[in-house]
Amino acid sequence: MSTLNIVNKSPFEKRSLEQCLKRIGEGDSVLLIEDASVSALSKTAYAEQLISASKLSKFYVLKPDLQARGFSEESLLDSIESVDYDGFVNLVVTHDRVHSWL
Amino acid sequence: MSTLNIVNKSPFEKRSLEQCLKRIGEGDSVLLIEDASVSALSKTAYAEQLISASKLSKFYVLKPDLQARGFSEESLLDSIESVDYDGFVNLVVTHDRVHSWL
Amino acid sequence: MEDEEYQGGEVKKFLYVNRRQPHGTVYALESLETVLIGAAFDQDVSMLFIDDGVYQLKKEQAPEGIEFKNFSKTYRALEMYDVEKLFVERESLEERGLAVDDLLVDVEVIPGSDVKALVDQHDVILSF
Amino acid sequence: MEDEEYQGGEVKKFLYVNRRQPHGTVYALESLETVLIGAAFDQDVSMLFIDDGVYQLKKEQAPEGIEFKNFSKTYRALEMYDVEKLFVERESLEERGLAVDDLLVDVEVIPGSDVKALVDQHDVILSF
Amino acid sequence: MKLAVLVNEGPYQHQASDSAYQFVNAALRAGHEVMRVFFYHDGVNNGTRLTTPPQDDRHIQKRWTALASEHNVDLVLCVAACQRRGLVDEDEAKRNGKDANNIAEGFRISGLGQLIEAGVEADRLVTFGD
Amino acid sequence: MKLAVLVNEGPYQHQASDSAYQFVNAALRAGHEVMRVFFYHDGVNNGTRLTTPPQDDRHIQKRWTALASEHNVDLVLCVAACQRRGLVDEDEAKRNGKDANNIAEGFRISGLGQLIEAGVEADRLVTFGD
Repeated sequence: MSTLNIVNKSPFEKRSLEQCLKRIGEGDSVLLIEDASVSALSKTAYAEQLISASKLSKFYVLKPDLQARGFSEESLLDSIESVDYDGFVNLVVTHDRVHSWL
Repeated sequence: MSTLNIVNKSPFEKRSLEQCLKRIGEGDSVLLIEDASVSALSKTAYAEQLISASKLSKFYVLKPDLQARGFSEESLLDSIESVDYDGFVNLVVTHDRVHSWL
Repeated sequence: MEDEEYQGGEVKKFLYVNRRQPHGTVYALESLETVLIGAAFDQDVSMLFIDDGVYQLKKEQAPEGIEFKNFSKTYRALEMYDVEKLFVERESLEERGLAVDDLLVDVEVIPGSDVKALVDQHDVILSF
Repeated sequence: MEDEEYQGGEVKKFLYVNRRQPHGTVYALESLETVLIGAAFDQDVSMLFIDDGVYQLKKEQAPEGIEFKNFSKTYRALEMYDVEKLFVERESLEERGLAVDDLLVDVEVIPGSDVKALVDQHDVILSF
Repeated sequence: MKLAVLVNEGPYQHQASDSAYQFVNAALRAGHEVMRVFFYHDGVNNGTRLTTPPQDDRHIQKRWTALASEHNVDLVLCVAACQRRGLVDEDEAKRNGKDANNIAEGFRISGLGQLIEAGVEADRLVTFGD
Repeated sequence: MKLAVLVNEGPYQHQASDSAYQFVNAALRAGHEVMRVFFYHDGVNNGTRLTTPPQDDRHIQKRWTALASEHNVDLVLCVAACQRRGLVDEDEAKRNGKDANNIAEGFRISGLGQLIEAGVEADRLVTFGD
């Protein structure tokens, strides 16, 4: 029974990412979209938190949102996989439910 | 030259209160309205932060917003003054400018 | 449109996740509306209150001063619509200095570590 | 409505405070629009980028994949409209792992401790 | 697979409506069925035909309308949210004594039951908002 | 004192429009002049006459309209924001080829210059938003 969690806000602006991370566990996935895409970057103050969380759960970032903000896949944390919208759809289909942390 | 800073979001939801507190100083005031009104309460996890910030700046909370959320003035931190909308207007008039942290 | 009824017969487990304060945004009010419709459609309905969502259940809400409707009494009426599974996260209460005595209705308080299991038991998650 | 001009003669110091990412919300784009109108009205215009606002100035924005307009080149054009005072907070860059080389335009980097003084020098604060 | 989508924000102010549109497009491309897009809260503002966005920008309403006609996607605006925000079709105009309507082609106004139904009948429900 | 107010959010979804209204009311009560309320971004959605909120709830648009007529407050909707969101008066309908308009009494559509002017002429500008 796995859940795809979607987070769309910057960790610098809102606490929704940390609130999500507190409540998920093994087998869960997190997809970072829109303003949350910057949390996937390797050089921000939140990188450590993401690295430690990605030991338990799988993290994805939506590439078009990352590119819109001027970042390429080279700037990503190693533990995070980038997907396009087709990959987004695939994640929805391969998890049992979707939980958006708005 | 004093500034009235207005914060309207819960510190549990958004970082706008802490982002405001980092950039203000002596002579500045902060008015807590809408969802930010709960930051004026004495028993939350953010009380310490407010107590320490109120040594430098003056804090106000909008009473009707507090009451709407089920709290009375007895639940407030000692260092915070509660005002109604007339008091809100008075704060705007007695400061040199207004800065809303949206 | 008023007296909708769902004829499909299928029943799913809906979890309504409430994470915002009442009044500051419309979501708390809308969550209640959707919960009542979900119950009228004979779906299995649970409500989870975490983060600022726990403020929705605070006693003594008095929004007259901002000219808002006091919809908080609706939480007391949920039982009549067979909405009886209300879960509140303990840590969310504690961070806010709230106790069960501060709440309008009887709820089941669960530790944060049980939230994942609760989510996993449901088919559809609606976020408010 | 296109060719407005302000006849009042009075000049005030406007500070545009930009605290959000581009694209996720419309505010960054709207801030630019207002800045250009403010400049056309011969007002004294400064822009401050703090918190996520520093992302607005990131080089190499490519919003084609989400079908958004790439308005980031407008920051380069600000100079032509005599909007030359762009301030960026050092701590906001650092937290995000960004350096001045990552930015589209020349800016003045100021420490967070100088933000209050900057705000105090202005008559009107517009938040985006 | 059968998918349903919930949109909680209006056009242009937040990215939510754009993200939902791109997602629905990709889902259709992959051969999935998108049985319904339910517009709730400020999301109902996607359904007005009275917008005139700048010519060099995307036309969010027209994109949704095209999707509805090309792929038979059911675009539903929540009636209660419409009443609070001024989204009106002919029936609603008559019912509430309004002298104009503003709904765009391809959208219809209906009750929250349509959201519950989408939750029951779709295999997955994906929510986009602020 | 001369005050101006900026409203960045639409009615009902966020408290912003309510807070702005209560503030303006209190300012007028105290004898101040409120020279203008400028509605920007989703704030323009306050100015549609097509809303029908529940009878036991506040009618946000009618409250603004009453304020305009009783206290001569200038309610201005940003034209570019209106075009993106579908707020239309007779002139805009003609200009953009729209078959209906939805603006409420007491509101007028104008440019961003009106916001700058408010900033210059008012002694204080107060912003309400999300």
